[in-house]
Amino acid sequence: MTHSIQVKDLTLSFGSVSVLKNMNIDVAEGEFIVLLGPSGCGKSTLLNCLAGLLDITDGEIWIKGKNVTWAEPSERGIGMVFQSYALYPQMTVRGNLSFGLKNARMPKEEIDKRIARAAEILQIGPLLDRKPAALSGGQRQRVAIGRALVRDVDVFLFDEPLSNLDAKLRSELRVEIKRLHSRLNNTMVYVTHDQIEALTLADRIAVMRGGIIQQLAAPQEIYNRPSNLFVAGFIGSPSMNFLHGATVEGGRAFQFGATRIDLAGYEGGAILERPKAILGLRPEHLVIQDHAELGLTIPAVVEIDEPMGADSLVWLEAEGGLKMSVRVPVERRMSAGTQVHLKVDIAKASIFDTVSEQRV
Amino acid sequence: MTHSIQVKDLTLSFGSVSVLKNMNIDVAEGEFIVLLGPSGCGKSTLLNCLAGLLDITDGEIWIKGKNVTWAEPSERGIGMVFQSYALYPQMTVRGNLSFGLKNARMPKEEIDKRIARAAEILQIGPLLDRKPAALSGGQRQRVAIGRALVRDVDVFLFDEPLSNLDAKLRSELRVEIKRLHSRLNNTMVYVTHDQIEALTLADRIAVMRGGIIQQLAAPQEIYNRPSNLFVAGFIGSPSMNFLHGATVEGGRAFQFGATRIDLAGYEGGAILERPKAILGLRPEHLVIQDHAELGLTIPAVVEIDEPMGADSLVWLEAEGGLKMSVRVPVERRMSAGTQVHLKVDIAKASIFDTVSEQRV
Amino acid sequence: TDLEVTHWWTSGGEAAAVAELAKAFDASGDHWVDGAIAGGGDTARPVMIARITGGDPMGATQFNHGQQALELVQAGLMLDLTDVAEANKWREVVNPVSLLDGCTIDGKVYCAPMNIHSPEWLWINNKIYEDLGIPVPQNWTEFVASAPQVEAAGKIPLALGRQPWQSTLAFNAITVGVGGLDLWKKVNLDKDMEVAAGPDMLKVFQAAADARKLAVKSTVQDWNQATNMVISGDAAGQIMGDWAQGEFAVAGKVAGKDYTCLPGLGLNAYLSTGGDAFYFPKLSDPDQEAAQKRLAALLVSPEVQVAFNLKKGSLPIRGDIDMSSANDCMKKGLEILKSGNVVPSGDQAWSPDVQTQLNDMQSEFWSADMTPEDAQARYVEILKTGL
Amino acid sequence: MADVSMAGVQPRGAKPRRRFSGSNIMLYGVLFVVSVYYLLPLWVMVMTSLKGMPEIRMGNIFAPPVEITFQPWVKAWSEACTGLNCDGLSRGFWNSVLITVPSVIISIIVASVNGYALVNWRFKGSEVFFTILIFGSFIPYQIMLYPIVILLRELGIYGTLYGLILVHTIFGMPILTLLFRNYFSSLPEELFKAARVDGAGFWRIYFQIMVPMSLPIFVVALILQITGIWNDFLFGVVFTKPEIYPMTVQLNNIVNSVQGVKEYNVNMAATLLTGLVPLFVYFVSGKLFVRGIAAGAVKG
Amino acid sequence: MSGKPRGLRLFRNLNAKVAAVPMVLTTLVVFVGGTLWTVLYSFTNSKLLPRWQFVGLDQYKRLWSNDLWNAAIWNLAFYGVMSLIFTIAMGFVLAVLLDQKIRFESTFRTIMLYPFALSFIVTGLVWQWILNPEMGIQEVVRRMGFETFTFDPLHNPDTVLYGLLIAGLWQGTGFTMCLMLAGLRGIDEDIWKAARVDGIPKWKTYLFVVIPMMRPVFITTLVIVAAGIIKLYDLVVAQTAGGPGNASQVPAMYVYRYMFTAQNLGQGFAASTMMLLSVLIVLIPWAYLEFGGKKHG
Ligand SMILES: Nc1ncnc2c1ncn2[C@@H]1O[C@H](COP(=O)(O)OP(=O)(O)OP(=O)(O)O)[C@@H](O)[C@H]1O
Ligand SMILES: Nc1ncnc2c1ncn2[C@@H]1O[C@H](COP(=O)(O)OP(=O)(O)OP(=O)(O)O)[C@@H](O)[C@H]1O
Ligand SMILES: [Mg+2]
Ligand SMILES: [Mg+2]
Repeated sequence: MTHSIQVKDLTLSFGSVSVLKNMNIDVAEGEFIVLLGPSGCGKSTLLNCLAGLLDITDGEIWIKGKNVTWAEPSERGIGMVFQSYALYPQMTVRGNLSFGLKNARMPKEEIDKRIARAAEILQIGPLLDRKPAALSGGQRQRVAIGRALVRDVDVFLFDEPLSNLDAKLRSELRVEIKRLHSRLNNTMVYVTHDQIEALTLADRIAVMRGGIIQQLAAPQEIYNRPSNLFVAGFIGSPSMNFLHGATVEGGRAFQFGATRIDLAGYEGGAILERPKAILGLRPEHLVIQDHAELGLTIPAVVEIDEPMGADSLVWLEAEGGLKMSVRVPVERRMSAGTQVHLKVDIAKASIFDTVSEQRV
Repeated sequence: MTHSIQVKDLTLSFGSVSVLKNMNIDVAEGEFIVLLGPSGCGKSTLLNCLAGLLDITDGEIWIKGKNVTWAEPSERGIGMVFQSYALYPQMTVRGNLSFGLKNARMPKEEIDKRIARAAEILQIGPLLDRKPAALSGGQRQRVAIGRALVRDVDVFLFDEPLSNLDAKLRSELRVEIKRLHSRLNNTMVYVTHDQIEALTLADRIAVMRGGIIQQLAAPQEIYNRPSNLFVAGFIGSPSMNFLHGATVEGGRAFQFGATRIDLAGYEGGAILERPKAILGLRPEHLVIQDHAELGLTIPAVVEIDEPMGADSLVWLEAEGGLKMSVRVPVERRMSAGTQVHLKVDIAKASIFDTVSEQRV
Repeated sequence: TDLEVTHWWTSGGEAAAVAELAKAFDASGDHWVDGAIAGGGDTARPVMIARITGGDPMGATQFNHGQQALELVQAGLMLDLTDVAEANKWREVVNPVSLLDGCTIDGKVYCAPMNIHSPEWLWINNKIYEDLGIPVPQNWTEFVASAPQVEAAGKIPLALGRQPWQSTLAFNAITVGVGGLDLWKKVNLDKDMEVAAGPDMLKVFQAAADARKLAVKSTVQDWNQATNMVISGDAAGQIMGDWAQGEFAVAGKVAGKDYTCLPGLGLNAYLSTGGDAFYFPKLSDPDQEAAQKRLAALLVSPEVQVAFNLKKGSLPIRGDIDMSSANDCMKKGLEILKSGNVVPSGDQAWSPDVQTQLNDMQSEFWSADMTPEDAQARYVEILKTGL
Repeated sequence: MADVSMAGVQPRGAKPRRRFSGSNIMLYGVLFVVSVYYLLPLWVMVMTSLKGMPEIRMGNIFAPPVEITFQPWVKAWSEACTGLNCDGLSRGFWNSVLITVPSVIISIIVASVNGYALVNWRFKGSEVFFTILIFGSFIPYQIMLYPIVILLRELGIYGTLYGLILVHTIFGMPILTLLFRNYFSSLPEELFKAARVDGAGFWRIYFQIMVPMSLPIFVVALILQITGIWNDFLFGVVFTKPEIYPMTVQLNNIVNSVQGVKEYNVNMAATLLTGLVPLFVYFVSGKLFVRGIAAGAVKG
Repeated sequence: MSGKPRGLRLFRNLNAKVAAVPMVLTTLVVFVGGTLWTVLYSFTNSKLLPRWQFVGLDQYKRLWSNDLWNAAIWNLAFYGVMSLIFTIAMGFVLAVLLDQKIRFESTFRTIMLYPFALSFIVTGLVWQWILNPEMGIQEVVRRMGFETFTFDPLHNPDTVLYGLLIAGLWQGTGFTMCLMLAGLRGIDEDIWKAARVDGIPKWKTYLFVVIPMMRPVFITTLVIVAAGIIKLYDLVVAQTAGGPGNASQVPAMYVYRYMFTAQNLGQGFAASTMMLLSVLIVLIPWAYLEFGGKKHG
């Protein structure tokens, strides 16, 4: 497997604050990696290090088999797209696209050819002679992508490219970026804090917290088998329901208040008997039914019913005041106060150790 | 039915530009109305008119049976919550909450009582002596709500109160606002451009465009029976799939390229024969299957598959290059290039006249 | 009674002279509130005028008599001093009487003349010539002739302060000196523009152009700095009014021994006379008005005239007082006065408007290389605006 | 196989960014030279003011004093003469304080209220007045001098402290109003709306919401006005009388009342004394000034 | 019913209108009234006191045939252009230097800004002294052995304006630098990053990206500096008093001289009206750019 990007023991500190801690990432050629994490976790910092916009404290960065740790950003074969678009406001779109190329003394025909190609791919042909101020948000973002595109680089770096756009445009451009990737097939590293973007775009997602990568895996893997409590809680909206309890019967059941849930069928390691454990259940892996089933259901009372068009969220209160959410088809309306039972699909559940917070 | 707010023939112009055009809205006591629409359609303007922060050009505004058209904002019995929180940065949370009450020369004990109550409802007790700068976004938003709460008003006005928050927090506070409403049960007018918020919170949604209300109805009504093409396209993410074709056979079938879809079971008015019509199908009302069924399926080719955690979106290309999206369970992975057939649930479809753009 | 008196007498000799006035006024039980404004008349007059027209007049203020305060008087802003003048027989004692005429408008007296200034003096540092071993020049012609030697010794022949009025002063002195009294009178009193444009006047301009070469290296601004250059031996001579003598006196120099003074540049022993006068803006308070009149009378009184003019180095306005303690230079001036070889100064002949223009034009002439012909043409043009 | 070819590749580009690289030396070099240009006059003033007259005549103006004397300072402060008054700058100092303090306060209050009214309480024609006001800030003072004299005379406050305060307030108004207007319009309008919903009126919003949030721009205004009014010469000389002459007028009097030789050391000491207050203000609050400029002045 | 009839709209927000009274009075009485008054009286032959005796355009004819005025205009034009170019260029360059994440930034900034705290009177005096050939730079350099070194800008009509410029720049560039620095700091960090990724050298980024982006700052600065230049008076009075000859006369001095020294108010008013006209010429394009294009909301 060819490595497009290799990050080796990367460390970065601002003064005494270390923002990235001993990071190791290998990105394969043509892979789409999404960096996901809460604000301030170091996503942009990592991206800036890859781009060469920040001098790293320790470690090495290799791109396409070359050690570029100390290379200038323009020599790394990367293109970058910023959240604020960062278009040169006084130049036309064409000027924005050609500025870097002209600076590299590329012949005029070649520049024109590349711009034409980028304009065709991104469908910004009619905009080439406008200034950024005369473009809509989505168009600006496309031009920003175009600026990376014309440089014909191996690696695209995106820093929250869509978060200044409204929801509708965001979902449209998301699909476009995905199309772009499948068309160009070059490596992309994409920072976002929008889970939907991460889940839909990524080949692999790196979930970060406090400068450390928590889990680096395919989206479904991360969604279904989060490696620790943080990842589990961070991914998914609404959040995974966490039941604090204990594993009993040598790990064959989970005790939550008066409720006992049978763990046969759990997909994971050896559960063992733990005095404190957490059972994580996603809203869509619970089914609301009228009747209890021993070892399979959790009793709860309906609080709020949130229809969301395509489906509906029901918020309930379980034993001990625990708020839980369940996703149901939109046709199913629940009235507040109804006593129901939530059936658990244990094959899709996760169990965490309370101390280590790791999935077992 | 008691009217909480009545807007009669409201018109507002800035100079020669009329931003709100002859608007009429009646809001019932305790109702939760959401104003939804694209940017610049006049949502905030309408809200500001209700609050008395803008002098209207023509018409009348009645709140709780009083004509308040020319009343001061503080005399209207309204409380307002802003997108940017608009907390007074130099005052503590307590100062923020008590500012309006002190202005009204309320006795100290009463102020304390009200603050205590608001703090309890919003769970901001421990924050009372902090300044806004020392609060997180969600906490700030809660204080902003508290400021309306302590004034014990009949009507709450919210102007995109959650759009500065990240997705996770947004969904949490959304639920809290819903709880607040069911607890206080006063009238709320809520501006947003987030559909999920609109769909989950509203008793009725007013979809606006260009200063005109397009449809004012309950969320499910708007979602399932959008009164015109704009509303249909605006609500729902991803957007409704629109098939441009014609109704044939006296309105008994819809012809789209080579495909003919049987319209028996359509819930709406008389369809008639129209040379140009649009069939709107939501992504979740299509089912992907391998085999064609005459009059029930549309042939398409899978393009992209976007897993989104709980479910998955499949993007396809149908006849004539039409891009369509279909929502499928997340377990179902589709590979690009597969030829499939989309089964239409005609009871949930909408048909629009191409010229009038109205639903038929 | 307190009276605020504004003036622009701030150099060493001037301040000493003002102190005499204050002393005398305070002695009579009143109080002299000194309102000196530094920077010369051009700086001070606007302030004074603004205050008078702005409705916040001082008790008394210095002007050069002539046309400077004419309009203020016409606007009724000045106190009529006729009764004081008559009581003290000013018309009889003031010499030359033209000074009092300058104060008289429509038969009423509005100012108390203070002193006579004659601007046409050449001041020479004797020591420089002694060091060079050549005799001290006795007139402008000799002075010009000796200039190359002075220059060779690394000294500046002619000191000239770079304020416009000083250029005009030097020019006027050269006019009287080189051109003679008739020429002066024809141009400035008869206002004969033919003469002003004529060949005699051109000669004057040529002489001035020669003088300007001698002053090239003089870069100071204030007149007393220029005088100081002569006193300290950096420059050989300066054309300046009789008030320069005050500076020599303050520096402890002795007339005739340390320095030489040549009225009319030593060529024509005539002096044009102008001078300072005090005007008294109308005040509402009768007490103050009485004090103003007391001050007016006091200023013209013999004792004050003697004390003031000795310090200031200017000539008194009365012919009937004993100036025996005056020094050489002042005595020369007094003699000329007695002999009646006087002409009214430019201050009296021309309006401030014309004078300002003349100043500006001279200033340019003296510092640039304008040809005498050009200068003369402009000179005539400016004079014409004042006809 | 990619791994094999990789083994020999050396890092590209220089590794550590040295603190004293060539361009850094250039940078600091230029800054140093520039600083010399800016500091030279101050250096000359301070040095000269500490020398005796003989030394000034002999030595060069840039050399530090051989023998330090504070006599010039004493003289400038309390002995230098103008006409008959030989109390130096000391009297002018207190006059300047008396003029500056109320003028600064009043002009800032008026201008900030103007800015606030312009941004948040727009009324018909308010922009017109503002535009005229801005034009006013560019009118040379000389043009207005005479009309102002007449105005003050008609108001009966010519030559009084009130008159001068009024003049400073009027001429400070345009630029300050512009500053405050720009700053207030950069504050979120929603805050103002929130306060109105909370029932606060014009003044309450001004004092309790706007003022506390506007420290940076008040500092800028304060600095500009203190220095502007303190340094003012024209109004000070035209609109006052000797008893209330501000320090600058006295400085001018002292510097121009040459008695014999020019006493450069006294002049420099006097100059420094006059500039001390604004200099002090700048050195103390320069940082806030820069921040305030960034916050309010630059935005259109 | 708390509805109010329309007529009362005039009295809505009465407090705000009352608070604006000082501004309204100032603009109407002082700026509009005073200016009109001045313009009107420029058509009279007022001498020491304003006098309503109409003489048509006489004062203007005389003004424009006056060498001094023409010299003053040219001096101001020359000084103005040089000063604008250098103030803005130096201010920008200094701001760029300070923007390089240097150490002691605030020290350097204070050094450059402090002259702004000093009045033009002080500035003029100090520089007059430093440039004085007998004791200033020229003398010092000569004493170091360069006997023929000549640096005497203030006493040479050809160079005196440069002498003024040295002092003017010393006083004013600090403030310009501050404005520029604020402008630079306001530029999106991402633009810099984008340019680096594009491989644009720093100087090119400044020239082609940053400067165009700072247009509003440049315009503001330009207007502030230009307004100061038109008012130029104190500095000249203190430093050269208009000399040598009339080589450093400026219009403001002309106005002052004719209004007060020459006691020819009419002429002074005519000159000030011309100054006002030049102000308008500077301002109207700016006002158009500033207020014409966009709405404030
Ligand atoms: N120049 C700097 N100096 C000091 N600390 C910095 C600097 N830049 C970033 N940091 C710190 O580094 C941490 C990571 O910042 P970074 O911008 O990478 O976060 P992020 O994950 O991109 O967050 P966001 O989602 O808000 O963009 C933050 O705690 C931030 O405060
Ligand atoms: N003060 C004003 N002067 C002129 N036009 C205005 C003013 N305020 C708003 N508008 C215009 O009125 C229209 C409606 O603005 P409004 O702020 O109500 O939109 P909105 O629906 O709230 O949009 P958003 O979702 O972006 O907040 C816009 O076209 C806007 O340009
Ligand atoms: Mg970031
Ligand atoms: Mg809005």
